[in-house]
Amino acid sequence: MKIFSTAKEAIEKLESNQTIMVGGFGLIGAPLTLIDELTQKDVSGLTIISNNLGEKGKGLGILVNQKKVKKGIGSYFTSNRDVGDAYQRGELELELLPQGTLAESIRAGGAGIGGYYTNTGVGTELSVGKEEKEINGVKYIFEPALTANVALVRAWKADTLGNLVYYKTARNFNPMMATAADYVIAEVDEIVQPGELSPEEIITPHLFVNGIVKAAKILTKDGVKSIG
Amino acid sequence: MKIFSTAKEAIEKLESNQTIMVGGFGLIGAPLTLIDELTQKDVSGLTIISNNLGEKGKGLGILVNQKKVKKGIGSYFTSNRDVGDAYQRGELELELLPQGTLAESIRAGGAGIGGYYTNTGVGTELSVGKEEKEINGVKYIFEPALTANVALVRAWKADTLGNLVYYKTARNFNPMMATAADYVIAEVDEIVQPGELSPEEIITPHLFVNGIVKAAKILTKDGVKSIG
Amino acid sequence: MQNLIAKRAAQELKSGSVVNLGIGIPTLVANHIADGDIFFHTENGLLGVTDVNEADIDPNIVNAGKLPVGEAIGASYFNSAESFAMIRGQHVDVAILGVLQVDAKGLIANWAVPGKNIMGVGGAMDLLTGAKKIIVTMSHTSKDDTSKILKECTYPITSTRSVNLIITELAVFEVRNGELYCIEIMPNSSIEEIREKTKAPFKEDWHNNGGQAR
Amino acid sequence: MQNLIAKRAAQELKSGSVVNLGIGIPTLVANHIADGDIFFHTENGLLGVTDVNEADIDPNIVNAGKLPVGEAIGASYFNSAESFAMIRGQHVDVAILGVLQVDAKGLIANWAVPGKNIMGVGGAMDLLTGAKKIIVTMSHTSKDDTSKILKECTYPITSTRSVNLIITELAVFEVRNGELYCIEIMPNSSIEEIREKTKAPFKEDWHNNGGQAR
Repeated sequence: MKIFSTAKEAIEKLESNQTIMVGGFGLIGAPLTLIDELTQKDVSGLTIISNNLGEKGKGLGILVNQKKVKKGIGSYFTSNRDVGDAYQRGELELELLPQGTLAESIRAGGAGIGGYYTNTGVGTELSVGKEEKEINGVKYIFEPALTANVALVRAWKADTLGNLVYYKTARNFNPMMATAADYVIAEVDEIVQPGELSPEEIITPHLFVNGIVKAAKILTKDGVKSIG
Repeated sequence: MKIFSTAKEAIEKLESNQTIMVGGFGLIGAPLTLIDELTQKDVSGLTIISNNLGEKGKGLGILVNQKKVKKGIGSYFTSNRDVGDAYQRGELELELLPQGTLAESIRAGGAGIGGYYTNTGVGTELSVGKEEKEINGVKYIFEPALTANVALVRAWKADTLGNLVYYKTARNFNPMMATAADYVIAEVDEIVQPGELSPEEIITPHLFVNGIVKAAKILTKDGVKSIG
Repeated sequence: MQNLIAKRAAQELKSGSVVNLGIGIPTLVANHIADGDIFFHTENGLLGVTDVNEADIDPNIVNAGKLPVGEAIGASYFNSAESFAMIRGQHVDVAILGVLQVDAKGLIANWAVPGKNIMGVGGAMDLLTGAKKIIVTMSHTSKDDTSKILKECTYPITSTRSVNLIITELAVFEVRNGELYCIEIMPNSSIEEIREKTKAPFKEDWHNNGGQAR
Repeated sequence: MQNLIAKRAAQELKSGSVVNLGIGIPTLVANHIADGDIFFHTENGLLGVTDVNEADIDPNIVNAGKLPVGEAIGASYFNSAESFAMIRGQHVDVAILGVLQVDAKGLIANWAVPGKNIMGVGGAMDLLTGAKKIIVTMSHTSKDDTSKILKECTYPITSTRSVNLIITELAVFEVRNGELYCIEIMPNSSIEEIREKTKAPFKEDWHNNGGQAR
């Protein structure tokens, strides 16, 4: 576990053509500092696994406009029209998954599960080409696990071992993503000493985390602000 | 959500031939009061899903000796020799699962997943008769989800809505079991008012819980003691 | 009109229920709950959603529509996998959703429009599969005055499961064994208007609501 | 003897490692760790296992062997599904296990004896599948003096995966591409004794440990 002093250092190991999970539900719980740093890094051909690909010209949306993203895997690309446009122009591949399937597949990836059967999506356009199986009289479709080279997550507090706790609904996809990538970096508001987080309260035990860095961009009522 | 004043009331709805999940890893985190009450109830043909079937003449072990248990599904029956003996006599069916598979299958049951692929157990005696599938070059076996009619769980504190928190390693199988049964009763040390448990700390949100009751039997350094 | 629909939907919610509210009209349902014993779930990870005053807004506490909400007493937070495990594992009693179309069997379309750049499904399919009861709240017709209740959906369906109840500003329909039953005429509506603006066959059954209809 | 084996196993643990200790000799390994930077995981739901004094025993904090343990600073608790997700998802660096038998390919048997009433597997198969490195600690022979290192296991195997290292009171074997390499002779042992008491073919390779052997 490494404590990075800048986001730039934190994402030094990221490379072109990697698969990167990015936490957040819209801007809420998104690692805004790390995303911003990624827009400044010379990489391309990325596969991004994230609920959405930012908003128009914001967050992951910048990466899309920079054509650094080869493929997006998520549940809701609607909120950024640029994503749909890039897709129509054939510049961007998209894989649309029900939100619960996205969350569950990431969890499966982190838990060493190869794939699982869900009844969400059965008989819809999103099940086309997916293996069907009947279990106890119910129809299910197969969904493979998702894993990544890197996960960029947003937490509230970390201790110096790398244990993480999250803040309110900013928790969302972050805890699963922290389990499902080879290299996990968490952007946090506060770094505390081991023992300051209650052992019963820790959501992401440190064995999942490779690096932490303090957030330099935070979400406020009035939008994203730079701090420190 | 109902607050029961006695364990007897709490298990009133339990019937013969039901499938019952029982929390705990040995005596740790086991709902000792509810189990004790179950030994006094006139039921038979039960399927018990629990990591182990108690110890010789203790806890679920009494149920086994009373011949109330038709089948046990768990990972470690070794610690109660009576279980092996009843099995050899043909009085008890057993389904042995790796501990991780047991835990994961219960979670799957609570999450609406039909089943999943794990590589644990592949090529061993415990995979005999199980469907095999290769995913990305790795061999997996199919494991179906586990669900139950009733779950008896042990928590530390409940609020009057039914939100639960657990104590240390007494957490073990309890949170998953609380999600995977139609009727969930939690035995707790303490019942507090809503708002007294931190929203970030609640492990089992109240929507999973049907009833709570205060523990009358607790595990101490010197063994199980009756209180109150 | 929206509040009329939301108010009617609120009447369906039994004390102690766990209810997931979709975006749009469904969000308004919470304003019409008299009793505090209804628990609102939002799929981004909160059980115990309440209103929030402008002054108390926390940008990190939002609902599925990414709008700021408050935290009720006894609320709890959880991650997205756990949240959808609740939905998909049938632990949510009622989901109230908006739709683009609903058909004669009670199947709905609410996530995609052919030829349009809408590429989001969010939690719609999960809710359709997992919630014990599905209530649709919607305007009876779309902006161009065409019926949203059709013989068959022309947009991609959200699930092969029928919804349970459909509430519009004109009528309330129940889906029974894959057939629509008009069970209520809403205030200022008439059976003639309902017949005119509903492009799916439906039966009429008023026996449960006295003289309210016809 | 047990401590000798445990001490040797402890030398394998790199700073920062997450280590799962099995029942028996593996439990002793923790006593031989000089540096505090090794994190012990127990599959019943605790990362950060430490020793506990008799006076501080809490009956609800136990390890996989149901023995009382302590909670390290920075420890965390989690449920069994999360704990095995850590193991099966390859987030545990090293598992140290006892075995009944190990064969010429490094396959082990440690959960069942044919004809005996042992009907427990616990977390053995999960650890074999998921831990990045598997170290076996065991007595070289069983009570009746027969070798526990055999050409082929006669008991049911725990996994089709070979272990990485085998430490007995007589020798240390490394498993390389499904073959045993004796890489170290333990104190008070000899290559003759190892050859005599090992019923599986093995190669000898001492190049990594200077004059220690032979």
